[in-house]
Amino acid sequence: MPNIDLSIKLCNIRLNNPTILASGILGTTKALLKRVAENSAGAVTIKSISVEPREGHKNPTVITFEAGMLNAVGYSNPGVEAAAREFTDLQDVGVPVIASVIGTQKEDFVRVVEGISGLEFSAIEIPLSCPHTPGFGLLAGQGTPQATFEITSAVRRATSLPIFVKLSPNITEICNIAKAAEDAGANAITAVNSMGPGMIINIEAQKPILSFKVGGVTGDALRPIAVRCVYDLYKAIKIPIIGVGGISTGRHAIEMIMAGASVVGIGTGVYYRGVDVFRKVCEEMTQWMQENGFSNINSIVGGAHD
Amino acid sequence: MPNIDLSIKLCNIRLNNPTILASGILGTTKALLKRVAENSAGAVTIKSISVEPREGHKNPTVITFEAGMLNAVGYSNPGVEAAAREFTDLQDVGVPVIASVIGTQKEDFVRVVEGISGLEFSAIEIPLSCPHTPGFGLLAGQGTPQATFEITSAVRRATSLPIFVKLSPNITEICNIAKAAEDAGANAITAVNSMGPGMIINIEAQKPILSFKVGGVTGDALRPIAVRCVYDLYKAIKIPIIGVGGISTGRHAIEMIMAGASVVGIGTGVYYRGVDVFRKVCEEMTQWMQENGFSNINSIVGGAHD
Amino acid sequence: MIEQPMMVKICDIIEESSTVKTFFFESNMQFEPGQFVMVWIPLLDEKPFTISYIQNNIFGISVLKRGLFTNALHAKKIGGTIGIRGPYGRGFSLQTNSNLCVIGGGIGMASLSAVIDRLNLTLKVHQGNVTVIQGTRTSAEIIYQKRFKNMNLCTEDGSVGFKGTTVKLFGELLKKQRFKQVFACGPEMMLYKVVELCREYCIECEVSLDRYIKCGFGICGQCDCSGHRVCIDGPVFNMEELSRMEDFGKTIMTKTGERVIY
Amino acid sequence: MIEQPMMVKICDIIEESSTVKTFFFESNMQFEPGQFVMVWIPLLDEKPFTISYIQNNIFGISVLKRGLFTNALHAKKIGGTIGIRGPYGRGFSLQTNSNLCVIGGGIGMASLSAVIDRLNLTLKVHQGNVTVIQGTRTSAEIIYQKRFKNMNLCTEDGSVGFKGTTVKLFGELLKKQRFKQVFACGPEMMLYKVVELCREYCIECEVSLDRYIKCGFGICGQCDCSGHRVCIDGPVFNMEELSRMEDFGKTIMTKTGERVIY
Ligand SMILES: Cc1cc2nc3c(=O)[nH]c(=O)nc-3n(C[C@H](O)[C@H](O)[C@H](O)COP(=O)(O)OP(=O)(O)OC[C@H]3O[C@@H](n4cnc5c(N)ncnc54)[C@H](O)[C@@H]3O)c2cc1C
Ligand SMILES: Cc1cc2nc3c(=O)[nH]c(=O)nc-3n(C[C@H](O)[C@H](O)[C@H](O)COP(=O)(O)OP(=O)(O)OC[C@H]3O[C@@H](n4cnc5c(N)ncnc54)[C@H](O)[C@@H]3O)c2cc1C
Ligand SMILES: Cc1cc2nc3c(=O)[nH]c(=O)nc-3n(C[C@H](O)[C@H](O)[C@H](O)COP(=O)(O)O)c2cc1C
Ligand SMILES: Cc1cc2nc3c(=O)[nH]c(=O)nc-3n(C[C@H](O)[C@H](O)[C@H](O)COP(=O)(O)O)c2cc1C
Ligand code: FES
Ligand code: FES
Repeated sequence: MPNIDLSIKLCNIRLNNPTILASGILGTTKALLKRVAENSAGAVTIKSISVEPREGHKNPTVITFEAGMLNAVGYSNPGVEAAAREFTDLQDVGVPVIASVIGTQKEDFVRVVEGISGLEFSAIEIPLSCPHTPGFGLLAGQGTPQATFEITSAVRRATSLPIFVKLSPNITEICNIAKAAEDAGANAITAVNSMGPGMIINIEAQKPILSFKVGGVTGDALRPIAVRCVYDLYKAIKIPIIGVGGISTGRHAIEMIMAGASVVGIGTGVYYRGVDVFRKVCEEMTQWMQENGFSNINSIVGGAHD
Repeated sequence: MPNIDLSIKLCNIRLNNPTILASGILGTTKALLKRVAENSAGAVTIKSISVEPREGHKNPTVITFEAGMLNAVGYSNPGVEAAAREFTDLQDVGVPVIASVIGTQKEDFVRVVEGISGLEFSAIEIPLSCPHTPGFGLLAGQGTPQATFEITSAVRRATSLPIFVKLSPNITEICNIAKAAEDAGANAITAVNSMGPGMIINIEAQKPILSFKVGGVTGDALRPIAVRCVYDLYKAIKIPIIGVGGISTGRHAIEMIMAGASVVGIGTGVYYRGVDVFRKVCEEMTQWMQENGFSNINSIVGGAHD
Repeated sequence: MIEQPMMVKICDIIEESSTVKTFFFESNMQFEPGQFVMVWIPLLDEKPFTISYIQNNIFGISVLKRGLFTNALHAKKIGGTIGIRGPYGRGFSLQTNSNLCVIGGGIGMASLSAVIDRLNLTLKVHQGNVTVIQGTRTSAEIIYQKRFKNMNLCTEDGSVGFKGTTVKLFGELLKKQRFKQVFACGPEMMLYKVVELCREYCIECEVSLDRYIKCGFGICGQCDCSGHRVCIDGPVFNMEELSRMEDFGKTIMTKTGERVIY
Repeated sequence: MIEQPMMVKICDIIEESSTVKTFFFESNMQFEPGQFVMVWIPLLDEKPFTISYIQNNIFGISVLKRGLFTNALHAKKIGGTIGIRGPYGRGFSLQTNSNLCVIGGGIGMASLSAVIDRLNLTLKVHQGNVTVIQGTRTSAEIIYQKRFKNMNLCTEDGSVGFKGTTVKLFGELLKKQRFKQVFACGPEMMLYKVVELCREYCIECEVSLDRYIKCGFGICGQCDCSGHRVCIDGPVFNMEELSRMEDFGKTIMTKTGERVIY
């Protein structure tokens, strides 16, 4: 039995294992981040923070279906000032903490980055790809190569932390956008955000269930799309990829890593398998690597490419 | 108990019920179309036909996963001449038969339409939206408003049959493309084709499973996306919509119809529930309508809109 | 568990007090005392309510009229429909062979009423008895008067029963009676003091917490209380868990997700 | 059922004849005689093969070397891996208490071998016996010589056994013996004639058909035979079904999906 090493370096951040809590799942408080870290996540991402507090969409904001989940939370968050109070002394969390920063224009991104600059975040993630929040992401035209370049450049000037740019699976030209981010100084690409949007209608009520009517699709339904995006990105860019979308087992994680991801993000998996999904995924990865004669996780990154 | 009427008129074609066999599923021979009709489909669509015979991609061409199906058949078909021999005396089928016509350029569409013009097809469907066949659909740039307008116009001049233009769920500007089709004289929109493409990797083989590596995602994973597309289209266009994507139960069909579809297409549902999925869906729709006090299927079309 | 809202018909409505109504509906869901459902009014909102009546296939939720959503619920008539998904959460762990005390403050009583039913049912068979304390501001707010005999009532204005808070009355009772376990629901400061008293008297205690609920199944993080998700890890927590929850009795979480010290 | 190819290790290989090898692998799949698997060689192709050996957790497929894919398979060594998904299709419906005849032409014998095993096993217990006819062009092509004793061999060149076709030999046997049921697999013209003979002699008959297989689970329509999908409705069909299949014995379907009359 080879000795299994799951640890990995992502933009010079050392992770015990390649599982990361995706943004928007449980990342509202430091206490929850800590709990996720105690359940073996290699790193954690906070829920996205904007300049001003936001109540988000009305409920229902999250709903499940046979093949995954639909959500339109609408970026509810307490705003950068309150967030700066919440996320102090982040070394208590025990693993690297990634800040997720959103804005309706590039100046907002910068203001949030500056507002949290005194804290101990290990990296800044900027999602330019939410499919269901007016003023942000796709609904604000942030998912073009041009906008991506501009926002990333602005954030680049505002911080020396590693920058992860998070992309949408909807966009056919995902590789061009990733290249624009790379050119602007991004250190990694997070692929992908939720897909769609989609809609689920309650036929007795004759109404869409989500209050915002549509929401982003995540979970199992998203996985093949996310894997394809990562596979394409791996050929197109040089910076590492954080593969996100439908991962809830060790096999899923290995699939994503073979497609080209250096690490994986897990969101909906917390619903499928509980907060300890991170531990389960790591155990399953370890066992698979043992059975298949791999000792180092780095050696399988991009393994599915010719 | 109200007396339930599932019959519906689509572009002046009378259907006993609103379920249609989607293109590419079982539609290779007249005998199979007949079998599907005997299993209560309201209409059937043949597998897409090109000018020349095509072998399609190598196997594996179709694969299932937790949330649906991935396929890259690659438009295998015997070409228009052989198809014209296969699909004679279509009244034997017992329900309206829709021809699906593909081409790498608009002249090809016209040649196929002309090649089958003597036969008894009830309508011509033109999919401009396949995500996994080089030379066709999205990979040939057919999914733009401009190309859609041109191809549809050309087909319009070549036939007096109703034209259904089949769109991709990938495209953010689906409504613009539908309007282009409408302007060019399309009589209905088929929404949607398969999504993505996606990729599934076998981690022991360290290779994508499909020989073409990527394939279109269908089934449960696609349903919320397809429902949202149809919901948006219903507001944007006046011509009727054939709602396709992830339908395998009566509830799914009613959801799609409430989103705005006049009729529904079923593909992957044949895998989930067998060839008699059409009968099952009709029975389930009838029962639901009875329990919820509806007598006429037309009265619920678009019912989820404000 | 029902993951997407299921539309159910309101088959009966009881006016429990001037401000509380119970809405009954039929369903073949399975509920444990203390679990809640998400109630959906299409186009309006979706909010959490504890199941207050568990009777074969008929269930009830008791709703205090206080804002937009509960006003809309109160306007519903028999035959009207609401959407229900759930059940969610971890309910009370009932020990049915001891002397027990149930303490409800305000609408918190709704979360406890299914517990009392279950205890009354099983206490007939087993040893033990149950003491119920219900506290409100005034007599008009008292609920379940016909449903539960011999409740120990208290009102802040003294209009009925003991004049004072549930905590004060509980303190009085503690001087005379020994309880094995306490179940409580109500304003968090009340719960905090009940837990303090229980700790002092070495009594087991479980309380049902209240946080702003969005998803209901543990994904969005909106209902955090010191790393515990009220919707799925709770809403019921025991004393051991509460002792590790710094936020208990000290903070609330607003709708934006801000943790505010009160 | 395994829906995505599972990589299995080849744990043994037998050379059955000059052109046929059997590849064994371990798996906890469940197979019925007559069912097939889709065998995947990554980056190459995926093709259908009937399970020819069913032994607890060890299974075999017997492969005739004839083209690109089967050549690649024949090049595999013990320890090599292939992908397997399935089992697919409807197998033979075995009656185990009668006089039965099994007729294999060429590699069609592979589809029947698991049937013979099963019959031999159960015929020991029940009444009845089984007659096996295997036909090839020449003696070097005969397979399973050690596996099945007392086969009725026939070769077109007469190099061993009866000189002539399986159909001719079957016709001879019919003059002396009465069979309750016949199982056959081989070239479709052979099957057609076997079915004709069975109809004449009022014998039940099931045959396993061969069509180009793509998906294997009834969705793509590539394997059609008169509205019947060979992959899921078959590959085994009975006489009553065959009587309604106009394409049986008359057409093949090419890889492009063209139905060609031969
Ligand atoms: C687990 C749980 C069980 C509950 N059970 C009951 C019950 O059985 N009966 C009952 O009357 N009430 C119950 N509540 C409280 C109930 O959800 C709120 O009273 C209701 O949501 C108020 O909505 P509104 O629009 O009428 O008032 P609003 O004006 O919107 O709000 C009034 C107050 O209600 C609370 N509230 C509002 N929205 C939510 C929400 N989404 N989640 C939690 N609290 C909210 C807040 O404290 C707010 O300040 C329960 C709450 C929780 C967390
Ligand atoms: C249900 C079923 C069970 C079979 N079981 C066996 C078996 O146990 N042993 C065995 O040796 N062979 C079996 N075959 C046939 C086997 O699949 C082909 O011999 C094999 O696919 C040939 O591939 P190739 O690349 O070597 O040859 P090619 O040169 O590609 O083709 C040679 C011939 O093989 C057939 N063939 C090719 N591809 C397919 C396909 N995808 N599906 C069906 N037929 C195909 C065609 O008749 C073709 O003309 C079975 C076929 C079917 C339909
Ligand atoms: C309830 C919910 C809330 C989310 N909120 C955010 C968010 O605030 N910021 C963000 O970048 N992504 C957000 N996402 C997207 C996830 O981070 C992730 O990219 C997506 O869910 C796909 O991964 P999964 O299939 O593992 O969930 C959210 C997803 C869900 C399900
Ligand atoms: C195996 C397979 C083959 C398909 N081939 C075609 C095709 O030839 N032409 C076409 O327009 N659509 C084709 N499609 C798309 C379907 O017609 C349909 O739009 C899609 O599958 C979504 O519906 P579903 O979820 O009900 O399957 C194919 C789908 C599948 C699964
Ligand atoms: S309400 Fe979403 S985690 Fe509890
Ligand atoms: S091979 Fe696809 S239907 Fe039979």
